[in-house]
Amino acid sequence: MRNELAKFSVSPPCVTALGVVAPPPIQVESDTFSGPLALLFEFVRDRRVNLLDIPLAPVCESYFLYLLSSDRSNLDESAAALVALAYLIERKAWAMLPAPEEEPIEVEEGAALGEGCIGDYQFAIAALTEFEAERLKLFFRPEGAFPSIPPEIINHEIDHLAAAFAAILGRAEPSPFETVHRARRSLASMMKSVLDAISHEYRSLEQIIPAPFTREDAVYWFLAILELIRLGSARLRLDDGNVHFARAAA
Amino acid sequence: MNLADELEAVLFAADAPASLEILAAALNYSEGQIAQGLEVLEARLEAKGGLQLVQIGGGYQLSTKPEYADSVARFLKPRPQRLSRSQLEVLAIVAYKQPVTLAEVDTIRGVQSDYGLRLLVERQLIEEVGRKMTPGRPLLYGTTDRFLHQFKLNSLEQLPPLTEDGKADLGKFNVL
Amino acid sequence: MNLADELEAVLFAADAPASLEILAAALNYSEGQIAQGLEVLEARLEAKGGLQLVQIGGGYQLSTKPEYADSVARFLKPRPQRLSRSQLEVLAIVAYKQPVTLAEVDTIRGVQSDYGLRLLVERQLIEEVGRKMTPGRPLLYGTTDRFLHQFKLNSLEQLPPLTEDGKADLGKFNVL
Repeated sequence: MRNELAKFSVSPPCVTALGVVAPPPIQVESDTFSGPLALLFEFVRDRRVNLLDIPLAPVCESYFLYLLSSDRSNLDESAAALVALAYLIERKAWAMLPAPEEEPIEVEEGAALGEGCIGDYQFAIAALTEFEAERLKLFFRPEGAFPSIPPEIINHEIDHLAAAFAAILGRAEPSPFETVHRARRSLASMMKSVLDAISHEYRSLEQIIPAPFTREDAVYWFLAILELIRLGSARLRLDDGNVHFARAAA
Repeated sequence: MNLADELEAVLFAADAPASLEILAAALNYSEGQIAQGLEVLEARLEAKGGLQLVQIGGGYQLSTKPEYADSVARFLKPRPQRLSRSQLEVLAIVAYKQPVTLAEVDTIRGVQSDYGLRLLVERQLIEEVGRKMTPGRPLLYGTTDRFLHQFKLNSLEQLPPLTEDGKADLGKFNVL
Repeated sequence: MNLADELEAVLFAADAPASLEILAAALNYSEGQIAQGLEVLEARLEAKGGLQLVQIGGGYQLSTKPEYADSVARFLKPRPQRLSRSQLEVLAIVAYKQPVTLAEVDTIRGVQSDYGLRLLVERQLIEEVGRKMTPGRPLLYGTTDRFLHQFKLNSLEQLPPLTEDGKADLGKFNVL
C-alpha cells in the first residue's frame, strides 16, 4: 500500500442505487490484490481472495489519512468505509484463529460414512426417486386454504392500538422547539410605514393599508396606528360609526 | 374409483370454490354428470364424517361441518397470537407516524424497541419502506397490507383519528 | 358427533402435519384416544371416498388417494416439478451426510454442486444449519421438514440405511 495512491473524493458522497453510501475510493495495494477498498470488501465477502495475504495495517493508515483530509460533510462516506474496514478486520481475525481439532457439529451415523463417492449413494438416489414418485401422487390441502375462520383477526384490537398510541404520546418528549424563520418585523419600522401612509386627511383603515395585505399585515398596521395615537403622532375620529385615522398636526 | 370420490379428491386439493364447468372440463365429464356426482358426494358426506359439501361463490367447496367449528377453532387457535402490550405500542407508533425509524420509535417510547420491531417485521405487520436521508441512512418502517387485514382496516385512513391532546377519538371510530 | 369425524374436520382445516400431542391438546383427549380415533378414521377413509390419512413429517395429515392423482393434477394444472437427477444426487448426499458443506458435496460428486444446492435451498428441501468450525467457516447444510414431507418420510430414520460396503440394506427398509 502506498499512501500517495490514496486519493479521496471530497465532493458529494456516491450513493448507490440502493440508497447506500459507497465507501470512498481508498486504494489497496498488495502482492495479491490491487484495487479500491470497496472491491476488496466484495472479493473477501465472496471468498475470491485470501484475506490472510493482504496486510490491513496500511489500509487502516490510509483510512485515517482519508479522515484527516476529507470534508466533515462526508460522514456517510467515512462511515461506509469504516463498516467495510471493520468487516475485513473481523474476518481476518477469525481466519487467523487456530481451527479446533475436532468438529463440534457432527451427526453420529451419517458422519461415520467415509468421504465416499457418488456411487455409494446410488441406492439412496433411487430410493428418493421412488419416494418422490409416490409422493407426487398425493395432494394435500393447499396452505391457507381454510377460509371459514379468518386467520388472525382479533376483534377490537384496533381500539387498543389507538389507545396504545394515545398513551405513548402522553409520555413522549416534546418535539424540539423550531423557530419560524420568517422575516421579523419590528413595530417601530411598521410605525414609520404607517406615518408615511397617513396624511392630515381622515381615512378609513382599508384606505390606508396598501392592498393586497394578509391578516398579519392588518394586525401590524393596526397595532402601529394604535401606538402612533398613543404617542400623539396620529389621531382618530368617528364618522357615522366608522373609525378614520389621520396624521396629527405637527 | 368412482366419480363422487374423484370429485372429493379434487375439491379437497382446490383452494377456491370450483364451478360445474371447471370440474367438467378437468375430469372429462358433462356438467350434468358432475352435478349428479356432487349429489352423491353430498349425501355420503352428510351421512358420515366431519366434512360437508357447500355451494359458495358460484362453485362447490368442501368444508368442515358446523358442529366441529369449536374443535377446529381450538386447533387453529394457537396461531392468532395476541400482540403484547409493548408490541402494540411499537405498532401504534409505526402505524400513525409512518414512515418512521427505529430511533424515532425509541424516542417516543423512551425504551429500546428493536426487539419489538423485529417481531412485528417477522409477523409481517410492518416492513422496511426505505431509508431516511440523514446520516447513517437509517431504515424507515411502515405498516403492511397484512396489518390492514389483521386489523380489519380497508385503508390507513380508517385508523381512528387522534385528537390534538393526544387522546384517540374512539367515539368517532366505527369498528366495521 | 364422534372423535374420528372430529379428527377429520380438524385435519382438513390443518395445512401441515399435526402430531398426536397437538391433536390431543386441541381436542381435550389423551394421545392414546387420539391414536385410536385416527385408526378408526384411517379405516373409514380407506373403505370409501377420495381421501386418505397419511403419517408424514412427524404427524398426521389428510391427502388425496394416489388413484386420483391424475384427475387432481389435471384440475390443478401446474404440476409439481420433479427434481432433476443432479438435484437428487446433491439431496441424497445432504440427507445422508448432514450436516455437510458444499465442498464436501463437491468432493463426493466430483463436480461443482453450488447451483444444485442453491436450487434445493430455494425449494426449501435443504437449509443452512450452521457453520463448520474450520478455516473459512463454511456453511453447513441439512434437510428440512419439507424434505420429509416431499418424500413421504415420517423422520430421517426412515431413509434406507446404507451398509458398510456402500450398498443400501433394502430388506430393513420398510416403506411406511
